Amino acid sequence: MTGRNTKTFWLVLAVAVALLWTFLPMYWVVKYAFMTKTEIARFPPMLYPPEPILASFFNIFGFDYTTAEGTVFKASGQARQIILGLRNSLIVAAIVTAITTLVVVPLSYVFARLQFPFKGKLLAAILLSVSLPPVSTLIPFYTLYVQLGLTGTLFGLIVVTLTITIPIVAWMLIGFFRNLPPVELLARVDGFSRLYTLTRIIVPMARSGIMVAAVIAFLFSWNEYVYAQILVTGSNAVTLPAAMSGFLFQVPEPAQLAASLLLSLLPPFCIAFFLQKHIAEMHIA
Amino acid sequence: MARIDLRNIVKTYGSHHAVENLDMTIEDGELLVLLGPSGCGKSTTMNMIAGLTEPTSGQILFDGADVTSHSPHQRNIAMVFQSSLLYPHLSAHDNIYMSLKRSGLSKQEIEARIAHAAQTVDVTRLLDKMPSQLSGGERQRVATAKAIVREPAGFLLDEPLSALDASLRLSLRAELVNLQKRIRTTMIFVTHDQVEAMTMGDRIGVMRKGRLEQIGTPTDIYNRPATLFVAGFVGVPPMNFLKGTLEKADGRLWLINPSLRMEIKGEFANAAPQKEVILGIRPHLMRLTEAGASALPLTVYAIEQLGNEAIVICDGPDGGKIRVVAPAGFTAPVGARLDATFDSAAARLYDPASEQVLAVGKKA
Amino acid sequence: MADTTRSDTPAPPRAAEISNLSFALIISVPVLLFLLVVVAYPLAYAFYLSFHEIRFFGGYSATWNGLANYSKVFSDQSFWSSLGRTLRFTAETVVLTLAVGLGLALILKHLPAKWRWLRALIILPWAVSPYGAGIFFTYLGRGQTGIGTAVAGWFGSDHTLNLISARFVIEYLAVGAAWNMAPLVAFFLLANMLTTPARLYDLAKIDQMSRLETFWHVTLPPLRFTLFVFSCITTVLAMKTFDYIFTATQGGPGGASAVLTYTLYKISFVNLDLGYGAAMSFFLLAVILGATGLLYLLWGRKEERQ
Amino acid sequence: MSSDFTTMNRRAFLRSTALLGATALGSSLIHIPFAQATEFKPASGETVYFRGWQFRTDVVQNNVDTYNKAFEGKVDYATVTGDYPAVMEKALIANEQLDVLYANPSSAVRYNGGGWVLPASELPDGKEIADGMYPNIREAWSVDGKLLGLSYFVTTRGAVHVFTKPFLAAGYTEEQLPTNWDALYDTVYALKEKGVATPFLPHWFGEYFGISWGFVFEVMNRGGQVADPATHKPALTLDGPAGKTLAAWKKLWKSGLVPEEVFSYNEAGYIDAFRSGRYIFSPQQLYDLKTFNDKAQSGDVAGHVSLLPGKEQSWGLIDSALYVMTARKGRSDPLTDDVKKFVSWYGYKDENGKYAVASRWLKENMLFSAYKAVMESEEARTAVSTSLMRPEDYDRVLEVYSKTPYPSGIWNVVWSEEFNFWLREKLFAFLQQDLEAEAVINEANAKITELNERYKI
Repeated sequence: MTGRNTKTFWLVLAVAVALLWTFLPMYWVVKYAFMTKTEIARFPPMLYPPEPILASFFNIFGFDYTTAEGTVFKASGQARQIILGLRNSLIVAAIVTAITTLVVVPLSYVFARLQFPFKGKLLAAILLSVSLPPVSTLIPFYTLYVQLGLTGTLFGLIVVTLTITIPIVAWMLIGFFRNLPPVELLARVDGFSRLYTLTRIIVPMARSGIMVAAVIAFLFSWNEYVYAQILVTGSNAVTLPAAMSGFLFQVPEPAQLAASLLLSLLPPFCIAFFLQKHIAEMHIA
Repeated sequence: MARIDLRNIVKTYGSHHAVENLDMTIEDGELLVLLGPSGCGKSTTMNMIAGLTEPTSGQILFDGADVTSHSPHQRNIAMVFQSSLLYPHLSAHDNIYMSLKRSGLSKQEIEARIAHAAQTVDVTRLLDKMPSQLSGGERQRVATAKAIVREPAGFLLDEPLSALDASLRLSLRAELVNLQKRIRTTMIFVTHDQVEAMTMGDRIGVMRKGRLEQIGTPTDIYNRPATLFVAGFVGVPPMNFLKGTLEKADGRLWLINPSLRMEIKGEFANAAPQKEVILGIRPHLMRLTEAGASALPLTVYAIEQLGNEAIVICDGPDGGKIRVVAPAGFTAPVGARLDATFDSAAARLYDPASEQVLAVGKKA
Repeated sequence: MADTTRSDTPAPPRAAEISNLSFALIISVPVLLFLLVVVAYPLAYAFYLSFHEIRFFGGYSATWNGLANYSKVFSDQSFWSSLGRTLRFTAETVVLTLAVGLGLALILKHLPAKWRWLRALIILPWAVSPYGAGIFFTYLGRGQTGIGTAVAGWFGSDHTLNLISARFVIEYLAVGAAWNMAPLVAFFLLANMLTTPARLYDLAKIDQMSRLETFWHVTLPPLRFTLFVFSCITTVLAMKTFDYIFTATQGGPGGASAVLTYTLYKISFVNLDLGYGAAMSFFLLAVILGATGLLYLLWGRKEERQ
Repeated sequence: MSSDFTTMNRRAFLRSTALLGATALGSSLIHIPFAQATEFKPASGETVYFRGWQFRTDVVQNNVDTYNKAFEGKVDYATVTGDYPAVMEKALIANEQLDVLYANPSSAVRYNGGGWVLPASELPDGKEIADGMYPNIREAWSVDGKLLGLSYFVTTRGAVHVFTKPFLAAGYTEEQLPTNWDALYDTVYALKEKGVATPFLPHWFGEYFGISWGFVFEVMNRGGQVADPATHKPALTLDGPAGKTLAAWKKLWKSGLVPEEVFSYNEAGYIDAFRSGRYIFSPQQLYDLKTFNDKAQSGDVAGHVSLLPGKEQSWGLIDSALYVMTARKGRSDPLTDDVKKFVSWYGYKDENGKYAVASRWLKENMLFSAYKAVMESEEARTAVSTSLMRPEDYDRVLEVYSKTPYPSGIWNVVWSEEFNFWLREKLFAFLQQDLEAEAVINEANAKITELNERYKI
C-alpha cells in the first residue's frame, strides 16, 4: 500500500534527522581525536579524518606516538592530570551516587507519600536549593572550605557535589514516588513496619525510578565543572573536567582535548545506554 | 470472626469533620455495606475499623475488646483496596504470601493456606503471574485470596469492584456474597453504588457528610428511607419528590401546590397544617391515567423501555422530573399531557428543613 | 485472634506503628541539617557579603555599606543587558528543549520494535556535560572550524558561515542547550505517551480529526503536566548555566553572550568585588524564583487542578 | 663544556673553588658534589607546593622530578586550569597551600600589592640574580626596587607573523613587508583589492590577554603610552597613537575583513586560525614561530612563517612570566628556606651552575629568558635558528625582541587586571556598538583616574 510506504518514508526521514541532530555536534569534535593538528586547523574544515590516527589517545596517557613515516606525536604533559582526574572523577561520582541514592530515596519517599506538619515549607527549602546558582555560592563555599582545610580534597568536593545532586534528584524522585500505587496500606494491613515497607516493598517496586535517580546523580557529579574548577584544580584531587580544560585554555591541543572528551563521555554513555529503558518507564506526572 | 462496635467515633482533619459521632454495630458474620457518595466518610470509617486511621475520639471494639489503638495487623483484619490493589512487583502467590509473612506460621502451613485460599477463589492457575499480567477480575480474585488467607476477624473491602466493567461486577458481586456466606466472616463493604449495596448487604449503612443517615436491611432502606437523602440515593429509578404545603380542610389533609391539590390519606400524626413538606413516592407505586382533576399533571419528557416495563420520565408540576413505571411497550409522544395517580398512603412526607421523615404512610 | 482478646487486657502500645511525623523526621532531619549547613551557610555568608564592601589590597577589610551594593545593581548597565541575555537565552532554551523533546518523543514512540535500540542512542546527548556541550558547539559553530563553512564548501563557496555571531549567538547557544537537555524530556514524555490509551486515537479517527488536531487533543493533553515540570526544570537550569557558556563562547563574541552568571563570575572572580557580586547574585536568585513562580501561576496551577 | 665556562659567574666560581675545582672536572663527576647538594637540599621535611598553568607540563614535571630525585625534595607540582589569574588570586587570598607559582608581571604586581609575595630580592643571591637580567625586563618585574620573581620566560606577544606564501603569490617581494602599523593596514587593504579575502587576523580574541593587550601594544608600537609609567596617570589622546589605533580598528572592522568569531576565540582558536593558512598577517606570540614552522604541528604553513621586521618600530609588547614565591602565613621558617632553595634551583642556576630549566625552555619551545647569559649563548642561537623558517630570521627575531616595550604604566600597578577587563569589554563595545573613539578614550582615561583614586595611587 502506498499509504504505508509514505508512512515508512517519513519515519525513516524523521529518524535520520534525529540521529543527525544527536550525533553531528559530537562527531564534529570527536573526529579531531583522530586527526593531526594540521588537519584540524585546515580551512575549510575537513569532514572526516583522512587517515585516522590514534596518537592523541596515547599522548593523553603519557606516551609518545610515532607514525609509520616517523612523525613523533609527543606525550602530553597533562597525562598525569588526566589519569589522576579520571581516577578522582570515578571515586567522586561513585561515592556521590551512592550517598545521594541512599539519602534521597527515603527523603523523597517521605515527602511524596506522607502528610506531616511543615512539609510544604521543608519542600520549598529543598527546591530553593535547586535554584541556587553555583556562581553565587562558590565564593562563600570557597572561604568556608579554606577555613576547614577542605580545598583540594576529594571529601570537600563530594560534599559540595552532594548539595547539587540531593535537591535535584529529590525533586525528580518525589514526582515519581507520588505515582506509585498506595501499597503502604497493604503493607500496614500485612503488618509490616514502615522501614520494612520502605526497604523491602517500595524500593524494589520503584527500581526503575531509583536507577534513574542514581544515573542523574552520577551524571551531575561526573559532569560537575564549576566547583571543581575552583575547589580542586591544581591539587591531587583534580577531576577529569578540570584536568581536561587544560587542553582548552592556554595551549591549543584540540586532538587531545577531543580524545579526553571522548574518554570522559564513555562512562556516562555506557550508563545512559544501558539504563535508558528505565527512564522510559519513569512517570513523574 | 468478630462483632465490631463503633462507639461515638469522631474523626476530624483540622476543622473538617470527616466522621461525626458515629455509633454502629456490625454483627459477627454479617455483611455490612457502607453506602454513600464520595467524601461521605465511609472510607474513613472503614480505615478506622481497619486501624489504618486513628479516630480523633471514640472507641472501636472487636468482640467487646477495645482495639482503638491497635495496628491493623494486631486487629487481624484483612482488606481489599480500591481497584484491588496488589504489590505490583510481586507475583500473585507472593502477594498472598505477604499476608502471612508476619503470622509466625510455618512455611508449610503458609503454603497450605495459600493453596486453600487460591482454590477458594479459583486463582490457583494464576499464582505465578504478575499483577500486570492479570485482568481486572483476576486481580480482584487474587486480592480476595490475599484477604481470606489470613482467616481474618474482619474482612474489609473498599470499593473493590469500582474499576471493573458492569458484567464482571455483577458476577463478582455474587461471588463475594457467596464467599462471605461460606467462610462466614464479618465483612464490611464500602461502595458508592447503591445497586451493589442493595444486592450484597445483609444490612446497609447509608452515610452522608460524615454522618450515618440510616442503617438497616436493604428492604428497610428501600421501603422506609429515614431521610430525604436516603430516599433519593437508594432505589432505581429514584424516588419522586413533590413540594407542597399541608392544609387541613373538611377534616381531611391536603397537599397543596400551585398545580395540584391532593388528598393525603393515612396517619400523619405529627403533620401540622400549613407546613411546607416534601412528598416522596416510589415510581413503582404510581399509575398513569387519563388527565383528571385529582391526579398529578405531567408532561412526557422521555420513555425508557426496559423490556419488562417502561419508565416514563415526565416534567412534574413543580419543575422537577417525575418518573412513573408503566407497562412494557407503553408509548406516548414527547410533550404529551399525562396524569398520574398514586395511593398517598404509600407515600412518605419529609421535612424540608431537617430532611427527616415526617410521618409514615399506613401501608408500606 | 481478636476473640481471645478481652476488654480488660491493656492494649499493646501503638508504638508498633510510628507516626508520619516521627518517621518523616527520622528520615529527613539528618539530610535537611546537612543541606542547611552546606547550603544555608554559604547563602547566609553571601547575604552578609552583599551588605559590605570587601577589599583585599592593603589588608582585607569588610566595610558595611548598607544597601549600596543593591542600589548599584539597578543603575548598572551591564546588569540589565546581562539580565536581558539571560531571559532571552532561557526563554529560547525552554521552548526549544520542550519542542525538540516532544519531537524526539514522537519519533521514538513510532519506532517499530526492531528499531527500539535507537532509543538508547537518542538519549546520549543528555549524558554530555554542559562543559563538553560547550566545546562541541564552539567548534561546530565557528566559521573557522564549523559545519556551516563545511557545508558552504560543498556548494563551492569559500565563504565562512559563522554561527557564533553577536546577532544570534544567544539563539545558537540555546540550540546547544536544547541539544543537551531535550533527550531527557523526550524520555519522560515517551513514558507518558505510552500510557495514553490507544482508544483515544480511535476516537480521534472517528471524529475525523486531522493529524494536527489529534496531536493537539489526544497526544498533548496527558503530557501537559510533564511539560510543565520540565519547563520549570529547564528554566532553572538555563538561568544557572555557566560552564556551558564559559567553554562555548567565553561570553563572546565581545559581550554578546555574557549572561548574568557570566557577568557575576567576572565581578566576583576577576574584579574580586565580592560584596557587589553577592548582591547581584541575589537578583539572579530572585529572577530564577520569580520565573518559576510565574510559570507556576500561569500554567502549573491550571495543570495541577486537572 | 665551553658554554659552562662562559656562563660561569662569581658565585659559581667561588662554589667550585670551594670544591677544589670539582666543576672543572664537570661532566666526569657522576655524583652531586656534597657542598652543593646541601645548598639545595631541603631541610624542613615539608612539602613545597608549586603551581602553574598548562604549558608543556611534561617538561615542568620532569624538571621537578629531577630536583626531587637529586635532593630528596618534596616539591608538589600541579596545574591550574581556567581563568588562571583569578583562580590564583583566590588561592592567595585564602592563604592556601601555595609556595611557588607562575605569574604574569601584572598579576605579580597585584599579588605584591595584596602582600602575598616574597620578593626574589630576598633570596640569598638576589642581587646577583637581578644583575644577570636584561635591565628593561628587570625593571618591568620590579616594584619599589624589589624584584618580584625569577625568570620563567620572556617573549613578544604581538610580533606580527607573516605567512609568506600567499603574500609572495600576491605579487609582493620580501622587501615590501610593512614595517609599521599604518603600512601594515595599507598592505591589508591592498591585498583585499587583489582578492585576498582574509589578509589579517587581528589580536582581537576573547582571552584576558586578547583584544585589550592588542590595543595596548599597538598604542605603544605607535610610540604612545596608556598610562604614565611612573605616576600611572592616564595618557591616552585622541590625536595621538590611541586615537590612530582606534581609527584604524574601526576602519578594519567596518571593512568586514575580520570574522566576528575572532572575538570569541580562546588562544587555541586564535592560533589554530592562523595555522590554517587562511591569514597572511597576524600578531602572535614570538615563540610560536617555532610551532608555526613545525611540519608536524602546522603542516599547511610550516616553512613559510616569518616576522615583520622591527627596524622602524617595535611590534607587540613584552609578555613574560615569573616564578613567584608566596609569603603565605603560618609557613615555618625552615620551609620558607626550602622554598627559596627550590626556586633558586628551578628559576636560576642548578647545582652545576647551569641555567638548566631556562635553557631547556629555550631549546624545546623557544621561550626566551630574562637572563643575559642564557640568551647570549651560542647554544641559544643554534636552538632558535633551527626553529625558524630560515636561520637568517634569527636576526629579525632579536631585532623585534630587543625593541619590544613593556606597559609598566598599566601593569606595574595593583589595578592592572581590573583595568584590563574593563578595557576588553570597552573595546568590544567600541567595535560592535560603533562607539565614538573620543568617548572610548575619555572613558578609559576616566577609568584609570578612578582606579588610581580607589587604590590611592
